[in-house]
Amino acid sequence: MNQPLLEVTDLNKNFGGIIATNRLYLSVEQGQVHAVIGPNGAGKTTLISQLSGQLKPTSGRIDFEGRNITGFSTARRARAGLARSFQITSVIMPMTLLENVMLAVQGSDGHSFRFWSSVQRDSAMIDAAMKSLVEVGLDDRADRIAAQVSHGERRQLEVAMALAMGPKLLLLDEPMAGMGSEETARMVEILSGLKGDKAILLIEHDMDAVFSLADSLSVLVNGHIIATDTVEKIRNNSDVQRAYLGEEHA
Amino acid sequence: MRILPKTVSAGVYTGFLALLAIAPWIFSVIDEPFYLDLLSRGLILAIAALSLNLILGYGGMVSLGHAAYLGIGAYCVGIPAYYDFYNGWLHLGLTVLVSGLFALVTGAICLRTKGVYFIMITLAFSQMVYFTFVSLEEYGGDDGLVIYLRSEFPTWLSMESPVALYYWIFTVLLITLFFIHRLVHARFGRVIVGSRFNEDRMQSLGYSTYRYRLTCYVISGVICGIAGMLLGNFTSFISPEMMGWTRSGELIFMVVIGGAGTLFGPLVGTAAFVFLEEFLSYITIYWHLIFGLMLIALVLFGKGGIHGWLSAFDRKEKRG
Amino acid sequence: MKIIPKLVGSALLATAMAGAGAAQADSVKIGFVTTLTTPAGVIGADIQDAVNLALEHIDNKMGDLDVELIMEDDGFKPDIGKQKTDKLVKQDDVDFVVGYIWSHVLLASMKSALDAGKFLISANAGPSKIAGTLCHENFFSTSWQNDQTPMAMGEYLSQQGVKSLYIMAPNYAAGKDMVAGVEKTFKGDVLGKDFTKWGADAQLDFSAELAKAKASGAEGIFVFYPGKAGGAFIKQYQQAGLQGVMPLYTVFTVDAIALPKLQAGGLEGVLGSKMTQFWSPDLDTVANKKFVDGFLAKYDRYPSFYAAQAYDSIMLIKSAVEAVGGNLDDMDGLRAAMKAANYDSVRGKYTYGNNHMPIQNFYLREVVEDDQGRWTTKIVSTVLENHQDSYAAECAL
Amino acid sequence: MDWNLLITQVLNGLQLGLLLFLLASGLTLIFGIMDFINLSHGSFYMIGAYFCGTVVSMSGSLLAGIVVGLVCTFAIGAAVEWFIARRLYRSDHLDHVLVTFGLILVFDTLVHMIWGAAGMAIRLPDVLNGQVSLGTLVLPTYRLVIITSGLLVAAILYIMVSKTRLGMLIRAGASNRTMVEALGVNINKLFLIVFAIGATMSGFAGMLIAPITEASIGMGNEIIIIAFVVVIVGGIGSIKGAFYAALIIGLMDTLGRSYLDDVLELSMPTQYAETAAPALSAMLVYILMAVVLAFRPQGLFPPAGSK
Repeated sequence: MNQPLLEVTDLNKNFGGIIATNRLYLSVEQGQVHAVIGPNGAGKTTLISQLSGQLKPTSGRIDFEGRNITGFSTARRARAGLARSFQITSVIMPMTLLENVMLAVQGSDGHSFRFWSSVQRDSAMIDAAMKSLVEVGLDDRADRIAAQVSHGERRQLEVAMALAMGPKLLLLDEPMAGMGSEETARMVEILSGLKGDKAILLIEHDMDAVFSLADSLSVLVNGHIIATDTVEKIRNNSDVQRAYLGEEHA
Repeated sequence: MRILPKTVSAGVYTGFLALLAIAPWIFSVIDEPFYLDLLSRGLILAIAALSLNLILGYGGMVSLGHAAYLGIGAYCVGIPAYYDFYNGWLHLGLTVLVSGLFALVTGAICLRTKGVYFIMITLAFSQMVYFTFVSLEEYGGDDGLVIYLRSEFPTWLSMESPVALYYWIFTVLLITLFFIHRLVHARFGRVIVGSRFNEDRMQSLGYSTYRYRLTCYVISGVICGIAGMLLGNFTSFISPEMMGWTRSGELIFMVVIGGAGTLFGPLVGTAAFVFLEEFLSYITIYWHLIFGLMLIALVLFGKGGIHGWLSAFDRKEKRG
Repeated sequence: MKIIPKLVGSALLATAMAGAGAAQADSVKIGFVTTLTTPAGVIGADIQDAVNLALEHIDNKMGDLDVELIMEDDGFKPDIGKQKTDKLVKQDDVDFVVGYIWSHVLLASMKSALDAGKFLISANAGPSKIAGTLCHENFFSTSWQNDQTPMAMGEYLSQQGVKSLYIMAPNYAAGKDMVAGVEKTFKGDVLGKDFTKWGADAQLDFSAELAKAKASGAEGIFVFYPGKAGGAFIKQYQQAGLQGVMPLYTVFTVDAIALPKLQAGGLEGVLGSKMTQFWSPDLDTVANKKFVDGFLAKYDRYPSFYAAQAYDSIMLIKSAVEAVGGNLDDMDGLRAAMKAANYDSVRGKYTYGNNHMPIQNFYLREVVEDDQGRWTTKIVSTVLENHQDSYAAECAL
Repeated sequence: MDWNLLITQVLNGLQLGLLLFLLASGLTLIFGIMDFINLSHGSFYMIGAYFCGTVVSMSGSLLAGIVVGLVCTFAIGAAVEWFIARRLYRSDHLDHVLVTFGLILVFDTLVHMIWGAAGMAIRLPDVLNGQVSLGTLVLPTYRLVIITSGLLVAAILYIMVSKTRLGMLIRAGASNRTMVEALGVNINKLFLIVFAIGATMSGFAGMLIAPITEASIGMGNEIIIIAFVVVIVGGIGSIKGAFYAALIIGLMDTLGRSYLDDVLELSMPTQYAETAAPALSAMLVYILMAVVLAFRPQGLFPPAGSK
């Protein structure tokens, strides 16, 4: 069966009278990195939030692995294999990096009504969490409090948490937001290491990063996807250049 | 997050618990049996404060209606006793059942809200319980209910004598401390603490946080109910006045004075509260003035409560 | 409570002092529990003044023994009242525990005092349970049982041929006792009854109830509103224009604490209103004259009935201590002496029933202006003579 | 049905509602704009009554009492904002609860020390002590005074909030604080004024009620919880919400007290109805709040433009 991993059909979202998502169709294939680009206010984060369940769409349908998940709660989608990172860093600040990632591991294995045994002695869980930290290169800072590490490291932590959930699809909302060039390069390196292994829906502003990572691209303008194609073809698409790249490179 | 403090504060707390363990002996040697009463009352309130700390300190759920559970627990002793049922297991079972059920039903509604709305809705429910008991004339209404005999347990568990009752209370306190210590370090506790700081994130990690918070709320209610059951036995009396909203406020102070979200904070805070109440009211009938100023100063200048100050010693020691 | 110095000192001296704790009985220790804080503290202050006056009048002596008085504040809370009682009994080892304005504080505290084998004397609260099933050989009252005063009022209203009545009281146990009391003896129709919210956030605006009362067309209105609610009620009664339309009959509402404030507020509506009580400042006994004159001279105001009861409680203890020649270990002797009530009570001679509640007269009082223009109460007639409460039969003593 | 009685009760409910509004309007602004929970808002209610009562007993003039009372509560409100509240706008609600509870204790005890435990009666001029007849309806004059002044203050507040620059800032602040800050307004001054005006209105409510109930220690603590209920039911930060919610709760409470026992008697024996009615009518406001919170947590009339 050649079914896409994620398939979005005719998605619409209104806030009051404002249309944030407009007849949106999108699909992500297994093992692919699919990027969504678009100008500010195009509705990228609104889209991610609807995919991960924080926002309810006004109408439309979202299928994941052939199952209709439109009515699922955020938590249920996460358990089904959709992991999200946030554009604005959203980690548990007073906890250590390891504790943060352990929470992600714990969330995915679904056994949290355990009241007695200490997680600090749960070596299986610690190992799994450490593995994710290694993947993003944070293993040497595992015991630091999240509030005390750098912004770039917290962005990496976001990715590690998403990874630790053992997801089938990673929803990454501008993972490079607010990063310096060195940090960005580091993140690109981490993400390319994941390529081929996991399906990723990447929302990103940094065009260089997008072009080096993505297999395919969708361009979102005013809540509507105006083009979807391979990276090379999009680069040469005149509509896209006018609508989006033109502005940026003008 | 480190929950059990090491070094200075840990030493202080261990010493504190050890003192509590031998307190009845000390008081009998110096022939001051009244201090045992004061301490018993303090420890009961400490159990209640510990239970509140579980939702308030660890879970970030600020309840202004926690005293309702003290009342419910006490009436679970008083009402059966009114019909001459003195079996302690019955009292205990009833307490767990009723306070758990009440927490489940009200918590299911309260936890749909957040922040100040949560504060107000917990207040609303506790006021409803308060007025219900005021109107239950059969059980004394506003005048309250005298409990003639303590809950009856097998001899080795008897709470008849003041010392036996004290050790009952002390044991429940130790169990509560240990249970909460395990709980917050276990998977369940991690979810609760995580949800306090970032509930959205926890949901996107796959947690149906509502269920965990509700469970935590029920556990807290049951522990506080048990404290109420002990309170009923200790005072031999229960009246609706014990669950007014100002009592819930006092419980919050006990938690915050000591240090919210720390294991021993509520215990120390309660000790400070009961001591101040007794000591200041001895000095002057205007003691509320001093107490009020201390509360204000605590918030404005003394971050982290007593536990916070002790931890400051720990940090100094580490640096030194 | 000097906890720290006492703890440290005690710990050091513990071994040396062991066994030497039993003090010589060269003084009578009286623990007095009342309310000194919260707005109700104004009652406690009146009581405190009366107790101090009583001690002054007896020169701080009972027989050969000095009197040691320890006052405690219950903060209007039953559990604090109990804690203070425990403290008096266990730490101070008092001989008599006295006081208690509020039924719920008394009920919460009685077990502590009585289980420790102390005498407990209520100087105000008189819940039916303590008069009935809960009566105890070591419990005495210098006040009354809740029902009696309103029963006297009901009796008076029936005698006057009042045919219909509107009733208002706070919604708590004593309020209900008062209403039950007046209904026991009032033979006319009760056209309406309102129990209003009581407690920490008591209702003080009675506009809705007064409107109902007015609409009911009753011939009189009977209320029980102790403390500050009383003053508030009377103001609103007057503002609602019920004065002269629907005469006001009260119990425990218009007292010497409320009257000066009502006078300051210019509420003439209360003048001439009727109430029943076991005592009045103008009651003509030697002891009462000494008490009231002494109180007026010392504090420049009339004493309230709370003060009278508190004054009597000291005198009752004195009579008992003197009867046993200062031997405070003679519990039976003390009990018998108190039961005899052989002292000069400000209310005149009374006796004790089997439940140790007074069997006494109840008078009708009227609010008047005295010769110096101060508002006070004056006895009009005796309504009930040597009246015993109706719960005595339930008491097993 | 006794129509005169019903009209009287509705007016009584209106009076209670307007008093609640005077308290709740300040509370909801402080809450909505500064995000500050002020439990001690009721202390101004008490302080206003005591200052007014003192001046009335010295000068004999109610008007003088009210003027002095308003000035004093404004000043004390400003002082509380200046010395305490402004340090806490950025801390969490728990800190607000603790500090303002401490303030309640401080104010209550200070009043106890200055004026004693006994309450203070405020003497009304004879004109206000009488009754007004409207056909067969006879109403206490002073009640009508309370209703009129309450409506008057509500109207002034409405004009101030909807027509003036200060009002514009207040409205903006209630729905979006950062926007006001971005406008370059002296936010500290705005907060000080809002806090002090809120305190003054609370004090005014205390002065209005004191001639009926007399001034007493802790009188504000009894009503402040209900005022909070009003704020929540009406929607935090919403003056309009506070107005409607106050009237709803005032009417509900008064009519509940007068008619609930009759209603209950239809379905249960009289003696149970007599007991249950006061308890239930005391609970009504809390039930209302719980229902509102469960189904419409933002309140019935949330401020326009807030999320």
